[in-house]
Amino acid sequence: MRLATVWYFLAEGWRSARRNVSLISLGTIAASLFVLGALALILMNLNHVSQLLQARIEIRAFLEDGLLPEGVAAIRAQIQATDGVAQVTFVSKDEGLRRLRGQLGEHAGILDVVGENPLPDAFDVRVEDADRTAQVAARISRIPGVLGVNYGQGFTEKLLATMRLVGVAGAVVAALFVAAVVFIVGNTIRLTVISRAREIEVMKLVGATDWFIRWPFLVEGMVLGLVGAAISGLLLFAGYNLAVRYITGLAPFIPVITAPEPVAALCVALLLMGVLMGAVAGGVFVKRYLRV
Amino acid sequence: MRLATVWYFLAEGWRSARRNVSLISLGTIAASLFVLGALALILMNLNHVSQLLQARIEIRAFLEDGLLPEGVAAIRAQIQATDGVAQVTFVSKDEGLRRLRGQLGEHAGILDVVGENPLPDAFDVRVEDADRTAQVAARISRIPGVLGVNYGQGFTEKLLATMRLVGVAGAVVAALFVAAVVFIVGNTIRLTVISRAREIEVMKLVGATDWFIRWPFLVEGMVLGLVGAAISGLLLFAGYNLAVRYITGLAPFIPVITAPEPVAALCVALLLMGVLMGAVAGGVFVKRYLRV
Amino acid sequence: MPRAIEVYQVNSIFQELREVMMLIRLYSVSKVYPNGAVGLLNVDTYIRQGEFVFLVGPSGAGKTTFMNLLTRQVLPTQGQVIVDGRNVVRMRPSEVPYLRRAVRMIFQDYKLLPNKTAYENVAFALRVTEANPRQVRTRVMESLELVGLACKARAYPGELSGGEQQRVSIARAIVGDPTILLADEPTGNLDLDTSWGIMELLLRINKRGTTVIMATHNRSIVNGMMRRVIELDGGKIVRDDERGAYRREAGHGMVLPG
Amino acid sequence: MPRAIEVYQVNSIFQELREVMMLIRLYSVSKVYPNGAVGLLNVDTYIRQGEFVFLVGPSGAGKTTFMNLLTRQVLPTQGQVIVDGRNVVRMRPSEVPYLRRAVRMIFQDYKLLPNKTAYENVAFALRVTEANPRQVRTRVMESLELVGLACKARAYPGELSGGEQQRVSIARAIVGDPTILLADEPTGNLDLDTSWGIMELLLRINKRGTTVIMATHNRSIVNGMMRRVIELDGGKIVRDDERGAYRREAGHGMVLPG
Ligand SMILES: Nc1ncnc2c1ncn2[C@@H]1O[C@H](COP(=O)(O)OP(=O)(O)OP(=O)(O)O)[C@@H](O)[C@H]1O
Ligand SMILES: Nc1ncnc2c1ncn2[C@@H]1O[C@H](COP(=O)(O)OP(=O)(O)OP(=O)(O)O)[C@@H](O)[C@H]1O
Ligand SMILES: [Mg+2]
Ligand SMILES: [Mg+2]
Repeated sequence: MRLATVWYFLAEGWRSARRNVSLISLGTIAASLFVLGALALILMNLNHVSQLLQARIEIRAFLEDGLLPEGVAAIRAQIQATDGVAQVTFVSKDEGLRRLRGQLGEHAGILDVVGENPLPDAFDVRVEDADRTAQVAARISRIPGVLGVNYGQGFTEKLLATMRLVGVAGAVVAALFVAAVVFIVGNTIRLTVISRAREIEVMKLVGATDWFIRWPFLVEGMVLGLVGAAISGLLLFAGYNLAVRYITGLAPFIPVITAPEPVAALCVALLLMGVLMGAVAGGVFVKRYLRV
Repeated sequence: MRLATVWYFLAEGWRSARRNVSLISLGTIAASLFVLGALALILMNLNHVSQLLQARIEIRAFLEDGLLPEGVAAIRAQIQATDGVAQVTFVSKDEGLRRLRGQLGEHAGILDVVGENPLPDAFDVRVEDADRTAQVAARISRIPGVLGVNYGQGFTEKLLATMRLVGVAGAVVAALFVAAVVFIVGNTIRLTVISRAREIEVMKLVGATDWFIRWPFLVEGMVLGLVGAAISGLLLFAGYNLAVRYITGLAPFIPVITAPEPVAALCVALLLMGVLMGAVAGGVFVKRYLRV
Repeated sequence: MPRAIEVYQVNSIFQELREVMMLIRLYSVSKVYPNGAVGLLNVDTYIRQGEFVFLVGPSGAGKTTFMNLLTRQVLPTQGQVIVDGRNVVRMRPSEVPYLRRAVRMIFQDYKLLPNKTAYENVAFALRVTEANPRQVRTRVMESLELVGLACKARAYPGELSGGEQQRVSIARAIVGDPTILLADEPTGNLDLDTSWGIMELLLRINKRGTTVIMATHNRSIVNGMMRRVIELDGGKIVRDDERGAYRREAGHGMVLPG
Repeated sequence: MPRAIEVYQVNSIFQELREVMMLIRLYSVSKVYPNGAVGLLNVDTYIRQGEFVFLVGPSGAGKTTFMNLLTRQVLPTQGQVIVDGRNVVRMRPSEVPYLRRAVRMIFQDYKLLPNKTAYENVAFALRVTEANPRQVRTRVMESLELVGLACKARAYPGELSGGEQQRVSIARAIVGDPTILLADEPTGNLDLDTSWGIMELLLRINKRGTTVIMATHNRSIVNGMMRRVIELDGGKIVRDDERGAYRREAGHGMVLPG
């Protein structure tokens, strides 16, 4: 291929990307990718919250009364050695009572009635994988010197099920949206190609090879995809920062992603997706109109 | 307008709605409305959960010890009369202890240490508007004979803030999506109109009035909107029922909307929206190409 | 001298009558396109009810521009255009469709609707007038018959030869019995026999009262008919003969090259 | 008789040589369109390298179909078409662009790209061949000059008169120095002077070795040139004169109606 021809393709693609019809596709691409990006941000934040919540799931292992410090250390070592355990923290009986008092709130008065601290010493165990909590808890409960374990059985299971559900639903919805966006963007570009079917026909009659016709469309598609993705990326970035500020003002306890990296990564992904979609649409859909 | 002309408009609109270009728009409309409907279903369910959660927010009013049954009844009447109170239930000290035992789980042992039930009698108060919980609680606490109130202060506030945030975010996202869908569908129909700009021009040159040209487009737009909405509605309905079955299987404790009415209402709304969008797009966008 | 005054008055009345009789009147009309190309330059002319006028001149002389002004496809940059008593320039947009129903045009590039068959293309011109649907069928088929295309009624424009498309365009223009018929090179893609058939048709329509203006490059047709000839060149009227030939002189400079 | 055998052999060699010399060869070609319309019916003919052939016949006779077969715009329903040694019917799709660069066509409906200027339209025909970009400019302007449209180089097709568009189409067809030039009614929208100018141009190109096939309804041009005339009617070749006129007889039946 001659350099002049390559240059011609780029110039043609750029020129026709500036046309009316193409600007409409541009808007569609930008809007679609924006919607997709917004969804991705929401899912990313849900995932973030879910991970934080999972990280908070702990097993409390109560120890038998009257153990020597060496015995406690031995148990700690054994727990630590259990498969799936991430972190072990000692909670003395006094610390445990203070926490229980906090949990009981208004009812804390009943603890005063009890003369002596009824709670045993304990270990707080954080697991590597929240899904395996029950399994790890069972193993720990079998260690000699461990009185029993508590990991908020019912609640943990519910939380995990909900998390899993949110994950599955998010993935399904995201897949649906990606499909819808690809479909819509593809359709839009197809329409612009149809509106130029006569042009393509004439080009073929004048002796243009298929690739000679396709390249400018490909360039155009990529330009449109890139610019559309850039627009949606900018809007998303600005919109997300606004939203974060709003949320942290209204409900500071909700953990949102404030680090710029994941959002930037999303924007880059959108850019790539835009260019790819544009290229594929420009390259593929034109093909149908080349049989003249 | 002659009847024959009306018939011609309908026939023309229907005929050209079956063309290739229009089928592409149809797909876009169906995909867009499907996405929109899916989002609406998600938001509706979030709202459902939020309302259920809000309904569970209760104030517990502890009573002074040793009140006579008449005194208890008087307090109940006073609480009942308080502005914003929806329902009042008596919780005896025994009932309270049983519930506390349930809450404490593994720690319940400490209650055995306590010889006598340390809890007072109480009323469970359900409020009409969860947002006013704090206010109602304050009023109740001022009633003579009430020892104190408890409504999980920190937690309720957090829950409410989160709910409010989800509501606002849902509304914003929904508005964005509706705008995007209207934009995308509008664009698609605009493209089909552009692809027929030459046709419109010829029609004008042959003496057609603007309305004579616009009516078939309007009919076409409405047909496309209706069929597209119907397709998306069917998919949504089927998809939602599948999802409900999946969710109730996996996490039965999550309250999803299972009644068919709200879903049916959504489908009807989608249909109306599709027809409206089609009509507006067919009627409005053609106008731009009528200046010949 | 009272008599002289009378003659003057009679003359003026005749003048007025002639003005009224004139179906088309152009008052120093110019059309300069946005890119600077000259379509028409200061053209002043009239065409009477029932006339048959040939518009001749080299390629790019302004013949199509002249016709497009009469149907308000373009607006003049200067001057006024009166068609059948209506000022085309000052007309409200809502009146334009009615103008175009009275002034039908056979377009140089046919301008057929690609998604309608030959029949539907012709019928469309009747449908826009909300004509009696029972008459539509007979009138359309009659019209297609007249241009010899009844057998191609169900073919789409893409399935017709150049000349056949041109004849569909002719059928569409004559189907509504227009007041004025503008024929822009209506025989450009037709053979001699078919061309003469079309000319007979146009003459018949003209006899029924329709004013016909025909732009053409066909020498033998213009010379054979001896009607009014308006010759344009560079947007100006360079000749207007009541009974003219394609060229002022007979010698047509047919130099055989090579 | 050994001599008779020799003559026979020589004849057969001549026959073969003639076959080889033939640039275009149609072997009992028929084209019936899907809707049943007959384009060509059992046509058997040849055209030699460097010939200048007129294709005449009434509207719908099959002239455009004949040309479209040579550039593979349509495929025959029967028979074989050989162009410059290549079988057009059996050709791979990837070879078609190269065929169309060697066989250029002036389309009856011009087929210009609406979003490109006159210059760009002509240049496009060179660009597809990846011609030297430095030569493109000179060659395109030269070509536009030849059809008298250098001044309209920057106008879009929508801004050109019918005849001007036709000339852009001519310029585009001749710019690449094709082996074969198919001119479908190239003077349909041109006045006599311009038409003769175009004929001179086609003759000059023909002299340089390009085979020219021209479909036309223009009697005076065909009669003035006295070249080979192939007459089609209803898809069949009804006449093939080496040095023919538009009609076999001189009388052209010019009946003035009305
Ligand atoms: N839309 C337009 N924009 C710019 N210039 C135009 C436009 N239409 C016509 N012209 C120019 O105006 C001049 C007159 O054009 P017109 O179409 O009236 O010529 P014509 O007499 O019909 O020629 P032909 O016989 O070739 O059809 C030409 O030079 C043409 O280039
Ligand atoms: N794509 C098509 N589909 C169906 N029928 C067609 C198609 N193209 C041409 N025809 C028919 O084939 C016949 C020959 O057409 P063709 O275009 O070859 O005629 P032509 O000699 O070029 O006529 P003209 O002088 O009017 O251009 C006509 O009857 C026409 O209706
Ligand atoms: Mg013209
Ligand atoms: Mg033809």
